[in-house]
Amino acid sequence: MNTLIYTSVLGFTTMLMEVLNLRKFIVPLAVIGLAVIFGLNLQDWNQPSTHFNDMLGVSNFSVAFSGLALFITMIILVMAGEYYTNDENHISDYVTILIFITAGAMMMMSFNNLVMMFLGIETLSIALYALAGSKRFDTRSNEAGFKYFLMGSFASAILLFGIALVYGSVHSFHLSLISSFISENSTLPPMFITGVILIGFAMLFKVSAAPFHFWAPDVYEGAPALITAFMSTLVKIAGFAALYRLVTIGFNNGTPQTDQMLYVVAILTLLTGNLSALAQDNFKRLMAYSGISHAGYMLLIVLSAKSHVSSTLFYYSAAYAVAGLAAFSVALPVFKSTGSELLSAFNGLGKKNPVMAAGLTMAMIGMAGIPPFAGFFGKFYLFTKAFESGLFYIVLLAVINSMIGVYYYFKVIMAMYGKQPDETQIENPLSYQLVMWVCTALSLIWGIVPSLLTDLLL
Amino acid sequence: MTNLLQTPEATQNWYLLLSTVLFSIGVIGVLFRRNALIILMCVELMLNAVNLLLVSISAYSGNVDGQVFVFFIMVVAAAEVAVGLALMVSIYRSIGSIDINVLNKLKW
Amino acid sequence: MEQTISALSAMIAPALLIPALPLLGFILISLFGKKLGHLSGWIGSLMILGSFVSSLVLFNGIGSEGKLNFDLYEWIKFAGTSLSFGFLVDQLTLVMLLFITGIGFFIHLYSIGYMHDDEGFARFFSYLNLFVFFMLLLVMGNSYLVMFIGWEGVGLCSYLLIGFWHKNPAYNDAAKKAFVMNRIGDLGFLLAMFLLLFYFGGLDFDTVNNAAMSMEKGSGLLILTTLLLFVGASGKSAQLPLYTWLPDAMAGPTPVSALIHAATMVTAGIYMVSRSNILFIQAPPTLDVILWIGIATSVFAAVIGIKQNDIKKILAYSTVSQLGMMFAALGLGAFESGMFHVVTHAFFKALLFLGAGSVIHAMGGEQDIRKMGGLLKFTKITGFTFLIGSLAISGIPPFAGFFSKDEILANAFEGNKVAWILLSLSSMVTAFYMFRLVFLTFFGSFRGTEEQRHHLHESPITITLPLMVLAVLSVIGGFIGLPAVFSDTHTFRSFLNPVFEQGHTLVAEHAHPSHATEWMLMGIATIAAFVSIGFAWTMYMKNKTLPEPDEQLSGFSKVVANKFYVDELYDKLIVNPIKVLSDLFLVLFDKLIIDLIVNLSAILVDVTGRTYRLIQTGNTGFYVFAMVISMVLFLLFQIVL
Amino acid sequence: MLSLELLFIPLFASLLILFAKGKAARALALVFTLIQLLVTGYAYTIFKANGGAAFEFTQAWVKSPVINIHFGVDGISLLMVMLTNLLLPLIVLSGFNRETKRPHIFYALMLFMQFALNGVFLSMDAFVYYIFWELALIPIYFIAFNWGDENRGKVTIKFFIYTLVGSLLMLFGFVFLYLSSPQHSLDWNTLTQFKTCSCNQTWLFWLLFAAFAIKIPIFPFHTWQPDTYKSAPTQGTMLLSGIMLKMGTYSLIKWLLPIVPDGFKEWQAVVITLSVIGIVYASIIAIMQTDLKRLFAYSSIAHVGLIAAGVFSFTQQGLQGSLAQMFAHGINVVGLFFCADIILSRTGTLQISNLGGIRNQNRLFSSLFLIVVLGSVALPLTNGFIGEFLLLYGVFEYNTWLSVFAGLTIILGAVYMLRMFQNVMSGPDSEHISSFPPLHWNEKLVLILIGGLIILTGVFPAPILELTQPAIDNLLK
Repeated sequence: MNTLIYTSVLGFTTMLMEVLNLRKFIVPLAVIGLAVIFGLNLQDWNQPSTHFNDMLGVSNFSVAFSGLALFITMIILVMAGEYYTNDENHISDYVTILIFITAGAMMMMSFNNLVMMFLGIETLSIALYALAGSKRFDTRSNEAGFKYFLMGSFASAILLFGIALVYGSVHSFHLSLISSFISENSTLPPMFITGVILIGFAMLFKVSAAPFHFWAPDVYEGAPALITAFMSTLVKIAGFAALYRLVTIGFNNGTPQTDQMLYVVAILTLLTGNLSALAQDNFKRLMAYSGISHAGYMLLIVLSAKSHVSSTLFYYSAAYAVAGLAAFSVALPVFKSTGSELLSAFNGLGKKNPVMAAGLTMAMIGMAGIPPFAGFFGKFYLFTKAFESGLFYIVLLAVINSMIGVYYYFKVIMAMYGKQPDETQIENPLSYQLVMWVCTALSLIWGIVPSLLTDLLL
Repeated sequence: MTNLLQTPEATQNWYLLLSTVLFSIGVIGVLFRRNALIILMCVELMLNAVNLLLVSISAYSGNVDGQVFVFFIMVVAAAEVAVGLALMVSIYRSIGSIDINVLNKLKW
Repeated sequence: MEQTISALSAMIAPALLIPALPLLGFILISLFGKKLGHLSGWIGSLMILGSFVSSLVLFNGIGSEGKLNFDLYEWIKFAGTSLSFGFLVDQLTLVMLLFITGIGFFIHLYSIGYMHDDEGFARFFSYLNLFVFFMLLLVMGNSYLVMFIGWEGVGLCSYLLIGFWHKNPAYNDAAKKAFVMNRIGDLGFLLAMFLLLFYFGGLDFDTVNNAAMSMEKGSGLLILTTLLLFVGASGKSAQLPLYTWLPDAMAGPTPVSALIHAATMVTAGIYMVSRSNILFIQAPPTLDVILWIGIATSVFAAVIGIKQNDIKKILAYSTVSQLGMMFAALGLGAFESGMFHVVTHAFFKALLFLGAGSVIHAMGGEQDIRKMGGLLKFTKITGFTFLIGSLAISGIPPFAGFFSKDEILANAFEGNKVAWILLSLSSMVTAFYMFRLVFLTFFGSFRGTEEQRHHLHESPITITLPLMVLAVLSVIGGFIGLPAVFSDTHTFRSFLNPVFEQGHTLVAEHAHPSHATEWMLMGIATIAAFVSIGFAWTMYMKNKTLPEPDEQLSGFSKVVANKFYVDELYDKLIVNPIKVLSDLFLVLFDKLIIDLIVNLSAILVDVTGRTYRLIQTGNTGFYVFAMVISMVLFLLFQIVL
Repeated sequence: MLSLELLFIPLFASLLILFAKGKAARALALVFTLIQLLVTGYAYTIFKANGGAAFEFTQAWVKSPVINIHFGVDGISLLMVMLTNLLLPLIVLSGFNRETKRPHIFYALMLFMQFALNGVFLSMDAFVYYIFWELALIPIYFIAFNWGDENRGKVTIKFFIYTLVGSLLMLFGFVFLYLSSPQHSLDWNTLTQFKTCSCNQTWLFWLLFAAFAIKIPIFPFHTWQPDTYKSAPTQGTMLLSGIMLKMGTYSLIKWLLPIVPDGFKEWQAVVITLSVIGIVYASIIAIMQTDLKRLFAYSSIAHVGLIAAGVFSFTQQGLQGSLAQMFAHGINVVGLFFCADIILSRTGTLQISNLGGIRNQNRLFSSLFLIVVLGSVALPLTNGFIGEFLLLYGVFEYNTWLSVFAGLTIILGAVYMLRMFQNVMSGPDSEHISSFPPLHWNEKLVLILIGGLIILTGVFPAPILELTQPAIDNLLK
């Protein structure tokens, strides 16, 4: 809980720094601040507590995910310093918003009450609408922000209606009461079921699961690349943490109705993500669809909630996050130097800059779930758990889908090594390199020693 | 007949019905209107339907949580609208229209 | 057996030396051939001489009673089965050893002169030594497996030597054909080995023989095994239908034809059947098959021989024909007679080939007998020795071929009259075409070019010496196996007795032909041979008929001259279909069906992906619509249904 | 602990080479592969073939799901380790007179490949095994993709995805086994002792088999192979054909047979038939191939078809033969592709019709090439014979008729190999070949070593057979 407060304070501080003309120090301060908060966050480890009249509950789950969120934001901020070099006037806005999004994400990871969940989601979403559209003079960015806003607010309304219906049945927003309501009633009232399903829909929208995924490719493509990186990592993870928390704590590890819904949605998401990604030639859009497919895999984790899969979710999220961040840490400077966000921007990178190419290759291999990177163990872990919960056929489908996935991840690799390079030189600033190395190293280390993460949430 | 209407549950059902209808009107508005501003208003309508529902439930069940939540919703909605309108202005500036059908540069 | 080993342990070293020396020669020559130059020929010959001497030592040491059987080391071992690399020297082996190394030595000597100007001199001798090594392995092996090593090894050397002049594509084709044809037989051999290993409990001759003895005579297993073995033998020994490679094999240098394709390698099949005599005796139907295939081959090849004009081809068909005769003997159960003919045939056929080589040498590479004639006065030694060889092969007494052939014919007369008639016929035809060859080549007037006439000369001593030695052998070689009418002891048969006696106990001893019959048979054979020779004399000496040029051939003689179109038939029936099949498999199955299925699944996924992504229209209205529709559908499904 | 050393030497070398420059890279690669060979030799000398695993290393790895690192060798895996580490120095050495672009990366990948291959053969836990299985795919993909010919893009991705399809199915199978095993373990010992119900083995067999069949490749899963062999750089093709496909055949014996024995027996007939069809099919296709590398590729399909048939004959000699033949085929096929590379580097073409007469110009090369060819047509006293003899005998014991068909490889193999040899090496000088320069020292050395190995292991196969015998006894129990 303290983490949340500190983060918010940090957000305010960065805002203040702009006023105090300390613009140069905003990014370093934010990064250091987040690092400190990351340390403080660890203090709550193994010390579960509840706050604000049980609105928020700190548990190892929330601590772990908050730590991950802080880490991702830290990485993003390291890159932001470089990314916004030409936009220094607004650097404080971006940094502040990013930090507040992190705060929202942390709320989503530790809520015990639907009100808190709603607030977390909205804190995160509203800030993201702004960030997605933050390239004011770029129509694509505008379009992305606006589409996101329209659909996001629509989804929020759905969520609220669902919450209201649940409230109508349970007369409380509290997760534990909802849970006991489910276990006390053998037949649930239709109003409650409708409410639960509507909440589910809204959450599935947030994690961009098909058929509620439509916003994701457009927004990912239109938004500034750094924000895309942020969305594809932290936002997705926060969404899943919230969904998982909701299902495990609130819905008694899933009612038959939610299971059914998740089952259908997971199949659709896997297929949509992987199939649509095949023919993409825009890197960000590719990452969007890849994100959708990963959402499909992660839905399998949520589906197997009965088998105590929080560590699976955490491992998978972390693996996915580092691979994604590593990929973007290469993609961002390439985009900047070539001025293009298409896959062709990577042509011949293997010759122009072998180190970056190697980094992106490793990221892609990690995303595709090939050893020795963390992505592989994540998938194995996920399949094992899902299998254990009896999800036989959908696991088979997921396995088949990960074959499809390999193809589009390797399209990037093939562009880098197979195509002839153009004239443009790639500048690769230190901060991006740092991020690339850190993330790749983490991906490798977690892949080789998975116990570092898997044993945390047992 | 009148009795039925006056039992708390029945009255609550009327409220439920009303807010559902309002919500549906909002949804249908979002679905069929092309002007972004009107869509935004429809979303607001949906939110207000929820508010109505929450307040009614709160009143009938004697639990104030719902009413508190309504305040949160109103605040959040305001923030949302602020961001939304800003984006709309930005869009209008660059393409001179806020028809959502025009916004299809990003696809496939 | 242990006792024999200890008694004969002194013989192990010379026995090992026999194959080791040619191997050493091969290694030395192939490593240092360039530096050695013509010395390599002498080294190669010396090695074989050494083997010959060792063989004599063995002959002396083992004699007509002993049997040397020892394992060198365990070669292949699996699951309790151990297949050793071991040697067996008994009388049969000794016979083979002596004439392989003996004739081998002379042919080596001959080659020194014959190949003198060839750029591949050293290479030739390395191959030749390697061949002798494998041939020795073949006859010395104490199991079918070791025999198989030699078996395939000689095939390899045959391949290398046929294609020795590898710049000529036709020679290469011949070499390849020989190897592949042999391989067809080898598959039979291999399968037979599996049967032996599985049902007889081992591959060494002792085990197999003991097992075969205890089996029921004529059981399916025995018949199958022996038939498969015979498939192997007929590949190696050029029997129908696998004989076509042997005439083509004449592409190799003439000493090769003499050594490999007349004297030694092609008789490996006969050796193998004789070695397995117990097996074959236990399977009478197989013996019948062998008899008739042998006869058919003998007659068939003899007929083809009439119309050939290439001096070496004629000899090749005569070899096929003689091999057929040997198989016929085996088929009659007369293993000794078969082996006897192997030995005498080795003498006179090697002589004939070497003589032919000398002729070709003298003619400057010309092989067509239509362009020869009257050579006797230019090359006296060659001519006379060749004549001796021809007399021997035609079965004129008292030359070697007479006795061995007579024995076979006598056996045939006893066993099967039809067989006797056919074999006699074949023998007559042989005499005819051999003398056709002799008359056209050595008598009459010279028909070659002026240039060739100037070139004509007798060959050097390294060439003529082997001719003379072999001629002597062709004359006296038959005396080791005099028929009963002349002598009470058939030296050759009694020497081989230890090998075959066990087999003979398995068949009811049929009465030996009476002396009168034997005289009659000999008489008939001799008269027949003389009649044939006379016929040839009338045609080619008296009437001075010349074989017509190829294009004037017509009717049956054209068919015969073209070897009954068997090669063409094989091309049409086997080679071409396989080629078509190959393309068919590649194009139709590999590319079109299998790969298409693989690629199609990829394409299907890709197309689905390309189509599916189009629902991402970019239109927010549609997105919301899709979301709402899905929600409504799901809610309906959940709540209403 | 020796297992760990065998793993870490190439891994360390791979990382080290990454920082070397130019020629130093390949020199380093050679040094380390030789060190690795020495260590392997040492392992061989102290290994006692008794059917059990030696040099075991066990270490708890992940608590949930329970995964232990478990390395160890039995005779079968040691043989494969020996093959790998024997071939690697040869493969590295074969590139010594070639200009390779970015050699440090090339050789680093190669050494990494060695690491992964060793890992595959040393792993005693299915999960670890799977990781190495996949790891082996990555370097070879990049070798083929970055140093391949102009078609490499399409070809390599097909190869990669095709093989990955198989391995993911295998992973699925392993996940199932993991969950159904009583102690939730993927350890080889556990998996072989506990037998999952035969109702599941039916499909489990296919899940695992798919991976191996594609890798080997068994007809009709082979279509990726000729293209890949053709388009990969020769050293990559050597790795692929010499060692990598042995991963598949090795796994049939080590991971398929003992783990799903009922499924194995149930599908035995089907697979053995497929394999035999593949032998004849590929041999016949090979006859008419016009490209040297494609011809060798199809011949390789035929040979491994026989190996698979031998494994599936489920007899002592079939299994023994398959192992002997794996070892032999590894050496022979590397020799064949190296010869193809020598020809390519000197004449610039691999079209058989454009070649000819090389024998007139370079006798040494032609003799050495001939030895390799003879090895691959299984002439007695070459290594190929031992394998084929035992394999065919194994198939014979399973079914006589099948062995007749499988035996056609003896004939057809001679046909396509000799046809190739004749057209490429013999005949009159081809107008496409102006000169055929003599062999470099490294080429000589490699070919002589390969030729020596072919004959040596053909004459004295006992060490190989004795090494694997106890392990096979155990399997058949």
